[in-house]
Amino acid sequence: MARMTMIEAIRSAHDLAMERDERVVVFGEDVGYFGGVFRCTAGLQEKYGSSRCFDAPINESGIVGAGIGMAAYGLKPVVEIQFADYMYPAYDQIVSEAARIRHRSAGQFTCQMVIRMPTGGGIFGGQTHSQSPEALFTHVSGLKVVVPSNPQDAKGLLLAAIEDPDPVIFLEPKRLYNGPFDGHHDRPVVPWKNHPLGEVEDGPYTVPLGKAAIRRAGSALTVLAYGTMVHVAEAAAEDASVDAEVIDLRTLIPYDLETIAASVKKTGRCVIVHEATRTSGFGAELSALVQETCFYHLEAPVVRVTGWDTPYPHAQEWAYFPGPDRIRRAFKAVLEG
Amino acid sequence: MARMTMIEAIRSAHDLAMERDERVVVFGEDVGYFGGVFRCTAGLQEKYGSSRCFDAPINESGIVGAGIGMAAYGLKPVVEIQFADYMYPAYDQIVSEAARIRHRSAGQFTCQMVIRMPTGGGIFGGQTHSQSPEALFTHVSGLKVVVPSNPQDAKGLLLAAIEDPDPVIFLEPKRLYNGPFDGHHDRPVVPWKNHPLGEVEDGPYTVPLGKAAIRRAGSALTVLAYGTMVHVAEAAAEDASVDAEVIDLRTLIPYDLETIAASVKKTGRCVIVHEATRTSGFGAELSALVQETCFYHLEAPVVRVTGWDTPYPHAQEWAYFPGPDRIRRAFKAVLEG
Amino acid sequence: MNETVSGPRHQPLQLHVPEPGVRPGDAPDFSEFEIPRAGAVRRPGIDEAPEDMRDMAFSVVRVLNKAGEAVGPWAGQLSADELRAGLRHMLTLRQFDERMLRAQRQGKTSFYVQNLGEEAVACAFRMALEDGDMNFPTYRQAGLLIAGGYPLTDMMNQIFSNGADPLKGRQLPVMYSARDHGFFTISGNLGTQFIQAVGWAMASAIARDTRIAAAWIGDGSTSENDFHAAMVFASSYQAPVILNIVNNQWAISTFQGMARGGAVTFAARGHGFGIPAIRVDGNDYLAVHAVARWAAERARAGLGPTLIEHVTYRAGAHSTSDDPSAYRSKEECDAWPLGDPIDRLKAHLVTIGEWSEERHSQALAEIADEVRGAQKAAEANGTLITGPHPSPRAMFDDVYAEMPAHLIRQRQEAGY
Amino acid sequence: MNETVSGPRHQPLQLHVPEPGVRPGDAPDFSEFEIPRAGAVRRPGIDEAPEDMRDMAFSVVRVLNKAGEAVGPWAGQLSADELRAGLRHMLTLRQFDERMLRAQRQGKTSFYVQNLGEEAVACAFRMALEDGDMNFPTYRQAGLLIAGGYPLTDMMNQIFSNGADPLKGRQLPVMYSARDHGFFTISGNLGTQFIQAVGWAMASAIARDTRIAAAWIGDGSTSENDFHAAMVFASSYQAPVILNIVNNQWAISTFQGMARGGAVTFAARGHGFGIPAIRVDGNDYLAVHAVARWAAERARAGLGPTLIEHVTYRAGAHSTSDDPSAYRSKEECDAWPLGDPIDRLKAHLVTIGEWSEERHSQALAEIADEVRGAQKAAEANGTLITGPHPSPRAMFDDVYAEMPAHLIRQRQEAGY
Ligand SMILES: Cc1ncc(C[n+]2csc(CCOP(=O)(O)OP(=O)(O)O)c2C)c(N)n1
Ligand SMILES: Cc1ncc(C[n+]2csc(CCOP(=O)(O)OP(=O)(O)O)c2C)c(N)n1
Ligand SMILES: [Mg+2]
Ligand SMILES: [Mg+2]
Repeated sequence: MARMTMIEAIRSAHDLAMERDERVVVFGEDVGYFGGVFRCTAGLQEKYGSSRCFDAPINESGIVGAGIGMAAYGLKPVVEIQFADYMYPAYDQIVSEAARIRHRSAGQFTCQMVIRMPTGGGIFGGQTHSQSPEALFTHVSGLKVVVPSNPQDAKGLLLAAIEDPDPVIFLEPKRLYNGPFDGHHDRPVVPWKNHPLGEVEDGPYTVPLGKAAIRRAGSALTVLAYGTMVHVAEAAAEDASVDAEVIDLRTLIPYDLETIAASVKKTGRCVIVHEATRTSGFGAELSALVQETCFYHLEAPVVRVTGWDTPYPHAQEWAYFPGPDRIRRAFKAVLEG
Repeated sequence: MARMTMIEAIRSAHDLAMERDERVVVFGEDVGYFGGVFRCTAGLQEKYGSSRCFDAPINESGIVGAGIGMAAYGLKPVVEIQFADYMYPAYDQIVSEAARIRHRSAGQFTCQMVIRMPTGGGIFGGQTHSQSPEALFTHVSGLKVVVPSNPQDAKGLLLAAIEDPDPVIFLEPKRLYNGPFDGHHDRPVVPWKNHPLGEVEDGPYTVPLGKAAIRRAGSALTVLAYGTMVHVAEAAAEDASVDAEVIDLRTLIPYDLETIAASVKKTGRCVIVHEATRTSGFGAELSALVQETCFYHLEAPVVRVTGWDTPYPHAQEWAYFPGPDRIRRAFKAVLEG
Repeated sequence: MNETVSGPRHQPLQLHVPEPGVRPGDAPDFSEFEIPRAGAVRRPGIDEAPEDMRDMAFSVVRVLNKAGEAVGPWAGQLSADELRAGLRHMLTLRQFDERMLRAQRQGKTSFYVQNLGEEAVACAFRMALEDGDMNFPTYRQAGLLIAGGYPLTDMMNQIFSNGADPLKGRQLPVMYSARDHGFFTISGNLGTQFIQAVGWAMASAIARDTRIAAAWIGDGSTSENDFHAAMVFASSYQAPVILNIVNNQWAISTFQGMARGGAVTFAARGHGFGIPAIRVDGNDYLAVHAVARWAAERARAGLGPTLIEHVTYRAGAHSTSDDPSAYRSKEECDAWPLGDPIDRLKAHLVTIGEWSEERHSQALAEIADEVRGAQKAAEANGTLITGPHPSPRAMFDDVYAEMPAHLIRQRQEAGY
Repeated sequence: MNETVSGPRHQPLQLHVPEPGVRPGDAPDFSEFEIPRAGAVRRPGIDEAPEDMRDMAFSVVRVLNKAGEAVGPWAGQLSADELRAGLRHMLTLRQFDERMLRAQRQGKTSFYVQNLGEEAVACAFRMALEDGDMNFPTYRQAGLLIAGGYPLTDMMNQIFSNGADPLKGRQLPVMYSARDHGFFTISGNLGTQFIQAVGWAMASAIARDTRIAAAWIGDGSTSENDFHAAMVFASSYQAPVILNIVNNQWAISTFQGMARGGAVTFAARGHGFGIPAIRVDGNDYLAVHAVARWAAERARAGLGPTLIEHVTYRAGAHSTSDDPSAYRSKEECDAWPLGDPIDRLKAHLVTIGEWSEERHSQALAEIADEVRGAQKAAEANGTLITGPHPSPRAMFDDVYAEMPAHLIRQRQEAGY
């Protein structure tokens, strides 16, 4: 076991995957010599050589498209999009190609590839370094979508993603890279080394895709969250002394409906939290699923706490970010509902 | 008044808009000399010259990106993406640019542009001529999203879209181009000339964006639908003799929550129908909105009838298409619910 | 327009919109199309510096002259047997097209795309590849399959979306996939395959393999952005890939000038990337084969990518959904100066004494039998109109390697 | 790898990954960088055929020689007053950068991007445009604003996201927008603006206006696909646009060779599109201005687009989030053979007797006052750390021209 940041956990997953399988190749903008703008791939080029870990031209469509070709050949590419906000140029390759190749070729060709990208705000990154585009992936059949919330999961989920035979979108909440940020932006930064999930197994292990984790057991209401919002929801529950059950989805597709439904049936109340804009966010799907599966157990309307339907602003970042206060208000609403 | 197909109605809207405002320019692949693969722009180049209506290189990002530049200049581009399935290469320009320019420039630059694209299946088009990607637009703040279901609306909505100061995604259900297809694919094709909404006003008029229409009044349950599915839902109601209220949303963003909520509060039951894949489809947002606003009026879970979470198949088209039978089953479920 | 602030010093600007000189009703005119004599274009060494062979992008490699002789430095690579095989491939493809067009008109399927006039491109190219190499084709390279020995019946099973369709009814007709025949699953989205081919070739280099990739794209589709991605990656990583542009003069209703713009040729696109570029007479089986082999040798020798512009003509409609009489002169096809690829190869074989009218008639009859037989076999598995089709159950398979719970629920909801 | 089917005939392939020769710890080396003498490159007529001026993409237009003289066919277009104004713009930009870097370190804002070493490019270019022309810039063309007379205080208001920020606190620092100064709203997404500029220029032509557009992109960002879109559209519609590539040798940690690949220069990209391409010494104010004016004349005369590669060096870090010592030699900047743009213009003015050390010191002091004054004025409106900021209410405005019901509800939910 070792104390790690999420960056170190991600790096360790790369390292172990590359070590045991020479088909794993890693590339992206500034990923090679420099090791990535967030340093998630630092040291890999030196260790595995520049044909296993290398820089790419600034062309996201090319990065994913080339990755698809490599996967069709039989390699296992793990590519980095520098920020999720820059995935749009690659969207055609992801949606029309990576997601469909197995199906349209009836399994002749497959696309075992991981597409990593840092997501989310809270770093004064403005509208093009803060986005959470997960819902643009969850709507696309053929993709898996993963969002870790801590170093222990990040490593295990990434190793599982690399071994997964299908394309996996791996969204890394960049606000969590160095500590379990809980939305209290006015308090000192907490490092991972003080958090139990900052304790990471040394060797390879996997956290299975499709299984949620209950981060905080409770009976008054259920919170469905992922990534940064897991910590914010936990903080809100503490702050408000509400007996909330906080579920960390970990994988959005496939989603763990069993865990979700069991909790909501138990509590009868549900708050969904995400940082992405509200309309047609993944919260909408969760809300629909919850009312489809738990209708007769619900005591109050399911409430969504989300980013607003605006671009992510620079100066007004904390008015945009769904912080503990807004979640507390939602708790109140569903409890009174 | 004249009897028109939806194609003719769309062409007429272009024609009138170009006639009265020389800033309206129309371009896209095969749109100029030939008049578009669905002939929606036929005759415009001849009438207005090739600097008002012209062919474009096969580059959807270029088409939208150039349109954005033209709109920034002060023109009002109306561009065609040949099939909605081919909008992905333009997605970055749509999401990161068209949708954001007004906001990020604080109104200095705007993007008055219409992006038209044929959507939906039922024409044996296989996975790349059948998609309904509306939810990929409804998640993006800054865009308006319109889906007409008949010639009368198509003309009025398109004229409203061209006059709208913001970028409008105009989705044309291609299965409706020539007749009000109701999902009974085994019956003869009905032409628009036999349908009341195939009667179209001659001159310019607008159908306001953001207002739904009640196509069929009823009190037993509410159906929320748009595009082709409006007709399918109507047919299902007839077939099943269910007193369904069928709401044609017409505009997805901004959505007409007033009309939706009033109906669901009245009926207490709601079925949502769309052709797009289910997970994170626009139906999820509608379901979430309905339960948020009508929770205490709902007698049964909101049910979604949608395309499956698979690519749109070729041979199995009618097993994929949410036809009247599947909707009837949903009626049964919400009525018994 | 009120925003205009035209200074008096300047003339008003005007939009230039490329237009073909010839539209329906006009007389066809290829007088500006410069065609060198067969044999006139030099053959650079495969290791010549890209800068030194820029000239190759502005001419046309041709081997067969009007007299039916193979001449010049690109001639002499194929035996008579190989040439006869090539002729047979092209004849088969043409008959295959004819039959499938008819089948589509008869409602046996929904859609078809023919290869008329372009048969030499894919058929000859295929013979320059080795087993294990991978093509990333468009919908107009069926010749790769036919020349590669892929069963006609399987192609037709796919076209009919029948019970034996290798793609289980999922794909539009002609969107084949044949991994074991070096044929990547065709996408409906233009251009995406071009960069994928580069990625595959990079993978081969990473794996220290010897296999190469071939990418395919139409003239119109070179405009797509992924063409650029492919050029950038191929150039930077010196990937062992052959980048083929099939310039058949038309992209549905849009003439090639719209995509080519101010450039003299499509091949010239290579120059901005330091990628050797070469134009070839796409209706000349021998020329296509020789150029393909040259490019394959470059790739395999670690000398990186080559861009090939195949100059040909789309003699038929774009697809069964298209009627070209609405946008181009009906006579244009006959006026096309590079002739018909089948006629030209046939004439050559006759000229060198390796073929005759009798053998040709006999071959035609044999091929007709073969294609008819294949169709009969395919129809026994069903057609789109009659069925049987693959079960709707198959629609839920292969979305993922393992079906997730939500898809299982949906499949059950669908009743399968 | 088990899939490998390497034939014995071929050598295994190997991936080529472009790498700079020089990394931290290595001695800088620009010996392969060919620089012609100032004045050596010809000046084609603006209507020369693109095919005839391909040579312009493989050299570097330079005007200022080592002795500080302006020489050759591109010299002699600017008066001493204009040159002094140019020097002042560059000095202002440099001082502006210094102050804003310091402000960022002091926490007054979150982020900054400087222009160090590249001042001549945007400053000189701007002076070749006319009012009404439109730039589509990246984050590294602040010189366009400064040379265009945009108020420094407004730039700083934006950088501080304060109560007077013209962009209402929405945008990352330096992502300016200044419509009235011919400066399009900067996007964080690389490359998108390149095709938008072409569209704007097409619009000007459609409207029979006389205004032209200028597009800007970095060397690394030429790899982005929208670079291609811009080239295709500019070429096909002969749009009145100047396409500027600022080759400052680096894209964050990645050297220009990764984007350039096998091509000799970025300017060569133009050749595949028939777009005249020209390379210019980006650290030579006079050369940049002369080339810009030449290209602007071409555009305004209806002769279509020009591609310009500005050869310069990013002397500072990529941004305040970056530390270049991790990936490039610290000495590289000093070894850069094209020198410093400010020093060179200053030397020229001194050489021609139009400037002196005293005047220079005085100018520096005046500019320091001006920039300091601007900062004081801006800080009076607030900084990111202290506020006041634009109200969160402003975040809901301008998403649409008119706020739709769902956004009004959200704004109320947010409490504004
Ligand atoms: C991304 C995308 N945009 C548009 C289309 C529609 N489309 C199909 S074929 C075609 C023309 C292609 O022309 P070209 O590349 O010259 O190939 P050819 O058909 O001549 O072989 C178009 C526009 C598409 N399939 N995909
Ligand atoms: C679409 C997109 N991909 C990646 C990035 C991240 N990024 C920002 S600047 C940069 C380097 C750009 O280099 P270059 O084009 O040479 O411009 P320079 O910074 O040197 O002026 C990168 C990769 C981005 N902003 N947008
Ligand atoms: Mg073509
Ligand atoms: Mg750079």
